[in-house]
Amino acid sequence: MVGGFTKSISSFTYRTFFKKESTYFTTVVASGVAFSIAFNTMFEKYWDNKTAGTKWIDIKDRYAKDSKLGQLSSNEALTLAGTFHGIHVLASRISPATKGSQSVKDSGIQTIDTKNFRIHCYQTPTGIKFMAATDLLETKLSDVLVKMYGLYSDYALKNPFYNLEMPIRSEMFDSRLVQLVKTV
Amino acid sequence: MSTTYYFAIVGTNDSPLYEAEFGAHQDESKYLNQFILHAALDLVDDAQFMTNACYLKTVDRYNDWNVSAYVTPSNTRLMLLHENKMEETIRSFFVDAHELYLKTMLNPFYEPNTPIQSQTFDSKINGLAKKYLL
Amino acid sequence: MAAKQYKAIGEEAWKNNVEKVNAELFIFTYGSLVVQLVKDFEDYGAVNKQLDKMGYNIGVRLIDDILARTGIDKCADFHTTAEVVAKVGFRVFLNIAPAIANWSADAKEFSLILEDNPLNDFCELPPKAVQEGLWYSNVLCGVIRGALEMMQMQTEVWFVHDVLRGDDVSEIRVKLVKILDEEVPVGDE
Amino acid sequence: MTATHVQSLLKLDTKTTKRANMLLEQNVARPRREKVSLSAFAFVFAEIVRYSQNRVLGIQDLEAKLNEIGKRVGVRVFELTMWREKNVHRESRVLQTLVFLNTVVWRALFDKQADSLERSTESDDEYMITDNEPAILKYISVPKEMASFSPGAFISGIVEAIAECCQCPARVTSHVVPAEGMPLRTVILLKFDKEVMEREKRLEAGK
Repeated sequence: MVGGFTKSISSFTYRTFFKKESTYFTTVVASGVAFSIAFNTMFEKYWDNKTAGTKWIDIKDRYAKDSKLGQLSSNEALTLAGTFHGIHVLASRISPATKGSQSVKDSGIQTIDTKNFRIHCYQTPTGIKFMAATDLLETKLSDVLVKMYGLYSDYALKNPFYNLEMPIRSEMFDSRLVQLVKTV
Repeated sequence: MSTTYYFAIVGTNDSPLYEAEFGAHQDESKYLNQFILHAALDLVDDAQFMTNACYLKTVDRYNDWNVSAYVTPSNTRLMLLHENKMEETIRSFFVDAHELYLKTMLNPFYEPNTPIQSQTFDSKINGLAKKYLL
Repeated sequence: MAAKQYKAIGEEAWKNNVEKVNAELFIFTYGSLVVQLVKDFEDYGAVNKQLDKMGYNIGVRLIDDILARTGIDKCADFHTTAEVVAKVGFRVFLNIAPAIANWSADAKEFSLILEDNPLNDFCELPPKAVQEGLWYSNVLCGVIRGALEMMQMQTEVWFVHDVLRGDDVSEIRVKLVKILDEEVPVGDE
Repeated sequence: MTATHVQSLLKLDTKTTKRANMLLEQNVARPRREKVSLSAFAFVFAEIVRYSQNRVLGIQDLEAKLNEIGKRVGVRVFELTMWREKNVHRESRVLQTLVFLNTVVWRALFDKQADSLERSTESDDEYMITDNEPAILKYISVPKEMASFSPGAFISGIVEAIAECCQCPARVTSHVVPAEGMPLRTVILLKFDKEVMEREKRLEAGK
């Protein structure tokens, strides 16, 4: 009954949505679904554990159209997430909390700020990262990211047609995600 | 009392799932009993569309014998061959027997319409016969 | 966190944060699945394996469901893990809380005593199934194994006793094999 | 012979055991436990679908498999649900059976009535029970290449078994008919056997 540790491919699913100024965003909420979708970017990446570096095998970037945010090409988006993953791992390694305790580790980088916007990250204990980009007024997004985690566990993991590590194709997931973003 | 009863549970495909005799045993009568019950099945079929009650009371007579029937919601027939008329007692017997059948068929491993071979079931049915009939 | 807190977390999540479904529908559906497997595999050993495998597939997914719902973080040690499995995991999904017992001296093995296993309701095993060693609720072993694996614990999980087989209690044994490195490969079986 | 082998595996020729005794003495008038989590059901059901999918060739076979698994559930749910009715009775007429399914069975299984019960406008022997949002299927999204697949085949199995119990055998199929905001709106279509419809006519005439 020992579990099969035979497969080599591991993955982290990154979800990112981008939105611009908060003030702007509230008006966006009022104007409906279509517009708020424009502020979301979503992509997913696959990470191959065996080839020491990270390797993307799939990317999705469905909601980026018309975003006020600068556009990233698929490759650039992958690079962002991959690089982020790298510093995330290293950051948790240099954390003082890591010393002496094997199992309780620092959860890594939670936000990165630029002059104009902020990237938020929530990493689950199982290693999935949920990421979002917002303006600087949004100081704490972890509640929303945890809710996203809930949506992922409902509409991806309980869907028999969803294979782990594959892009999420679920109408319900998409629409619930949009609903969630509207509540921010 | 030397009276005899013959009880059978008949599946939706008309095959017997369970049979038992209560009271004084008369081995030679077994086939006759089966025959009488089987003959009464057609009458049960006719009667059951006229009412939505489970208990159909006495559906047939054969010489001194009465045939009473009770049809469960999933159309399994409980049949009792008896001499004396005692409608309410037999109803109680059937209702309790139905409950035992229900608990048996709730088991995921029990396939509907297959013989019930549980000794526990058998002894409980005999317990009911003692309680109500003998 | 203390054991009491996990009990409270489990109960709170069950009460307020869990959508529910008719228990009997679930029980009959599981029963129908097991019978389907017996018909398909015609071998009780193979059914055990399949149930464990399905459980594993469930476990590697279900762990995220628990974490997302309860906000629990990684467990500091295997004792805490046992508490979380029993008081949060079982409570949140099946509304039961098995007792934890029989710790091994090296603190790497414990048992879950299931006094009340919903999957067993209504079920009586055919004698052949008892003889040939069917563990009717074997799916639970796979679930625990899969879920713990996602938390970097490689375990072996198996049934020791089952009331369906005439034992006085139902007992699941969980044995920690090793702690895995971060970012372990995991996938469907 | 495989069939006999399976039969021997499933044979319940039990000696008197504690377990058997306990089962026959338990009280089933009320459910022993009310609820488990929907997640628990959803995970098991997802595994059932995944497992079935690996053992069949096409969508029809997949639906047939789910139907088969549902049927075993249906027989048990029906007899038990009826036992708990104030007036334990039988249904053997088409309309009453449909209403019973639509109300009592749906409430027992899904805690709500079905959203509608309609007769097909095209043929007399076809009826439709609609559930706008079957809770047990809510996390499923069917991939485009399998668009004709309806996970409700499991529910149609339950319905088919119950129709058969009520002596109204029918071919029961399930169809996803999405509506605004209800991507998994499921229509359970019952097409009753010819004999059933003929019997109905006779019984109507005999009144």
